[in-house]
Amino acid sequence: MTNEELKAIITEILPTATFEEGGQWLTINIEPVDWKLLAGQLRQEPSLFFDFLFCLTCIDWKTHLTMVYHLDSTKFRHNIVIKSKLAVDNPSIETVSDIWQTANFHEREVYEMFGVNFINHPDLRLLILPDGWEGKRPMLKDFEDPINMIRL
Amino acid sequence: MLSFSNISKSIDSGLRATFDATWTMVIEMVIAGVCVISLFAILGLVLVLMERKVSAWMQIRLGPNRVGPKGMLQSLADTVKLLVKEGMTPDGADKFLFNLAPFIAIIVAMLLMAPIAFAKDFQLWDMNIGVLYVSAVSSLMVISILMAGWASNNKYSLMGAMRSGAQIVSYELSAGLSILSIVVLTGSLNLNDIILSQANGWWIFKGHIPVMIAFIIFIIAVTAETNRAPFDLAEAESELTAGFHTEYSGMKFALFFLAEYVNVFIVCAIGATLFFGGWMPFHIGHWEGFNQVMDFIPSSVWFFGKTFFLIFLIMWFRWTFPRLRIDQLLNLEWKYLLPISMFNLLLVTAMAILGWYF
Amino acid sequence: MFIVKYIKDVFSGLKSLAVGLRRTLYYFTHHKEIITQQYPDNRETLHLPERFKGEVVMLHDENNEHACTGCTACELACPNATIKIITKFDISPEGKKKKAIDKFVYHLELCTMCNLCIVACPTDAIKMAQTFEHSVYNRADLTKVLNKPGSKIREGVE
Amino acid sequence: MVEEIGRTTEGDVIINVGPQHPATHGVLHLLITINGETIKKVEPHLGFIHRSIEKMCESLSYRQFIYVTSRMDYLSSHINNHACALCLEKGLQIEVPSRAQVIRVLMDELTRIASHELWWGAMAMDLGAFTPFFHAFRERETINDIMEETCGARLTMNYIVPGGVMQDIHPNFQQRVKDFISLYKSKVGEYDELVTGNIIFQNRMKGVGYLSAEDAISFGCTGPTARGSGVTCDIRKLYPYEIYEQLQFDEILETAGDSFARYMVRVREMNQSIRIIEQLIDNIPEGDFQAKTKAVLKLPKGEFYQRVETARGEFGVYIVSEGGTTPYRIKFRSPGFSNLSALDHMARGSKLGDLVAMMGTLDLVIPDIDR
Repeated sequence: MTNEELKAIITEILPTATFEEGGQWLTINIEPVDWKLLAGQLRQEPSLFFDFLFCLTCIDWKTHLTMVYHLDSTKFRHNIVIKSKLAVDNPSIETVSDIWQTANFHEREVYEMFGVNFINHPDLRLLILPDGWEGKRPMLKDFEDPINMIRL
Repeated sequence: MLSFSNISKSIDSGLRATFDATWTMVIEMVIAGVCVISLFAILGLVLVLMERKVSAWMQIRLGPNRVGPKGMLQSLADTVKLLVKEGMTPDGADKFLFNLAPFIAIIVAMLLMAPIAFAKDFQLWDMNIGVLYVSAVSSLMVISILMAGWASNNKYSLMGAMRSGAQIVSYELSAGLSILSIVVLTGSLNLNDIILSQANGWWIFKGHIPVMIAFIIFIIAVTAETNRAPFDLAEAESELTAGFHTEYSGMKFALFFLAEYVNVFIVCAIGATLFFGGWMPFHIGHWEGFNQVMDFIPSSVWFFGKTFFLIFLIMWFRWTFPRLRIDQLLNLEWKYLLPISMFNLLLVTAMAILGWYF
Repeated sequence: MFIVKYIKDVFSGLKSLAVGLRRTLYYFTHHKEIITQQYPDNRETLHLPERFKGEVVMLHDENNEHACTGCTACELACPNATIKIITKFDISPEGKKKKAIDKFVYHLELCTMCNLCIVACPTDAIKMAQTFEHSVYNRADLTKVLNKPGSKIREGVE
Repeated sequence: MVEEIGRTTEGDVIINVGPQHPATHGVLHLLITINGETIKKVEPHLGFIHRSIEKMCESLSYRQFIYVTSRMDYLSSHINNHACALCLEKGLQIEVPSRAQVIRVLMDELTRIASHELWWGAMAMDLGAFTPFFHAFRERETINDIMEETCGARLTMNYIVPGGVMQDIHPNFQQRVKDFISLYKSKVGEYDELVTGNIIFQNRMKGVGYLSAEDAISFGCTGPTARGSGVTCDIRKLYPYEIYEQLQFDEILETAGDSFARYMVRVREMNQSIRIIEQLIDNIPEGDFQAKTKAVLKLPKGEFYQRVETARGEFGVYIVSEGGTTPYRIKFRSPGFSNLSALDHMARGSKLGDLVAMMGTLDLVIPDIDR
């Protein structure tokens, strides 16, 4: 499906979504509150059928965090990127681990590395960091570890 | 001629000339005990080295080749290392049972030595129920494993012990049934009688296909009974780290290790006795010249040759096959080996009654 | 038929096992297939390929001269801060001050043999050596000074 | 962990598989709840060798960060490097000479074979057969020797630079690869004899660890893990990079979805890699092995994503650039991390011995999961 068609369908689902083109794939910017609704539609809508979440990550822009979801469809082979801005203090977004089960682990990783709170996540615990980790989230830009981090 | 039976007879008569009957008995028992323990040590050293060489050559490696000529002393070096290692007892373990278990393993292995005929007229105890004794005592082995697994206070150990319990108890059956088929053919439980009945040919040749099937079942069942791969579920390195002896170290571990190898030796000795005629030389019908040449080879060489061939078979299995899963292991026994060996026993019985063997 | 299938199962199973046993017996009896290299004994015959990345060395010719200008390209290229170049100023016979290396410090314990410094070097002063036995008893021994004492830059290298 | 133990019901036992356990091939820690021999739950605990490579890369320049990725999935380190280089070339719009492209693909496929060889041996070892491990290593060593001769290292090659490869291939390269192909072809039959055809092995693998196609996609499984369930996910076919679209090879698909299907996919994939190598080895075009690039690379502002197929599945590099000499944020989408997340789903209800078979067929490389 071409980007234009994708745009049309997604606008229908979520009129507030804004689009960005010029990158590798069509990028859709949304508000965090709309994500759950859009995600369910992206997965279920037969003409979209985005069933493969191949990358889920977060970017720390210091002023805000951006959640980035890369979606692929195993049926139509079209890809889109969803981006959603989160506030720096107490960032939170709905989980999509019930829609794409791979999000379970990826969201746990983002949770411990960036401190993003995934609402309704079934098992939001530390996955990589040791039990009882306290202090800053390691992947944030202002994280400092005087012992283990070596600056060149 | 120098043979084991002549040596033992001359020692016996020498002792009888100097001591009275009771003291002779005591001294002979001590000598026998010392001999068995030293045989243990030698067997441990030889079999470990053999296993390492067999595995190495199958795995296109060289194997131990540094300690001593061609690596002959490697297992001695390992023994020394194990001897000087600290034997730790875990804090939460049942200390008494934990320390007792390896000794039970080794005592069971020692007891099993009694009825084996190592050479012509050379046997520790020529009892009339030799076969029964062997199968009865060998099932005691499971007690030491269960004891070790329970006392270690480790989940892996416990699981290994439980697996091994299920395994040994069920494989006893088909091992017993395949032994029975030879008992049926000879009509005796005495190991010496069984050997003598094979003077005109070994049972594996005399008994046609049914005895061969019995032999295959026997070798599978004893491999399982001695917890050797592909039936090493009690240890199952990749699943249970080391199974029932996870917590053992130093000499206590070495005793388990030794008991395993001695057990392998014993079951192979029994197999050689039952199916390959023990110390009986290889005879072919009426080829008198050939038979005389065969008789010239000492009986102990025949016995150890056959036993080591069977040991090689078991090692060969170990280094070729993957491990079974616990339910497949029990399936194999109850759905395949047991029915086949029962049917086979029926065949052998019919064969024995009708006299359809050489 | 159940019985026929049962017997077939048993025989096909035994056959597959026999095939495996034959393969291991082949290797058991064919010792020429053994591929073990007896490492410390074959040091004389063990030749590593010339591209093998063992450690960074600096090339010196017979006059104890090297080609390092001290441009720190390698230091910048290194991802782990393995290389530290300490420069000094030589006074040339004409009385001109000239920058040259004092010490080319190389931390072997940090090096990942990525070859980026060699690629970055404009004068080919350093290269990878084929050594691989790097164990030492003291950690400080892994920090090496690559330029030999008294060495100086070769004439004509800029 | 303590509250976890409190949550179990009567008769359940929690055992720790790992961090030091022979079957986890590294420092993976699985907290498994079992009842008797039956697994009720598998819970991975990661991070024992988490080096935060993503964070590390933020302070390295674009030339430097490539070598770090070798340390992630060290068995397909070359393919990881390749992905990074492709991503950079996409951003910098560098035209890679065709010679370099062919060399890269050749190396990729050699790496893939080497990785699958190691997996094959380790997999058999997990199931209790020790001998195949050494037989697999015989072939793998040959590849490692080829790598050593051309790239200068056996495992973490760092042979790829943005715009091409670091050095031209060694003069012996073609001959040695051909020797390897003939060696491989003469020995591959042994694999069937020793392992694939073995009745014990087949019983251990068939019907174990079933993963349906829908679940495979939902859990983000890629590579042989998903292809064993019948999901077409070979990036080389779907989103061809380098010269893969000009090559003749098949995407291996098995539909059974069990451990044996995953096993067969990997074994058959090795033959496809051999096929690719055979097509290319005599047709390496003449020319440069490296494009001319600036000494200091500056990626334009923007986001770049590159997907490649490693030996374990889809590997993704996501670079967010602010226009500077270092990346602003790098995300590595590692195949092992997603594949591992399906383990719990697969393992429930099977036996403890099956867990080992499943982990074997997932082909877990722990640094790849932890990053």
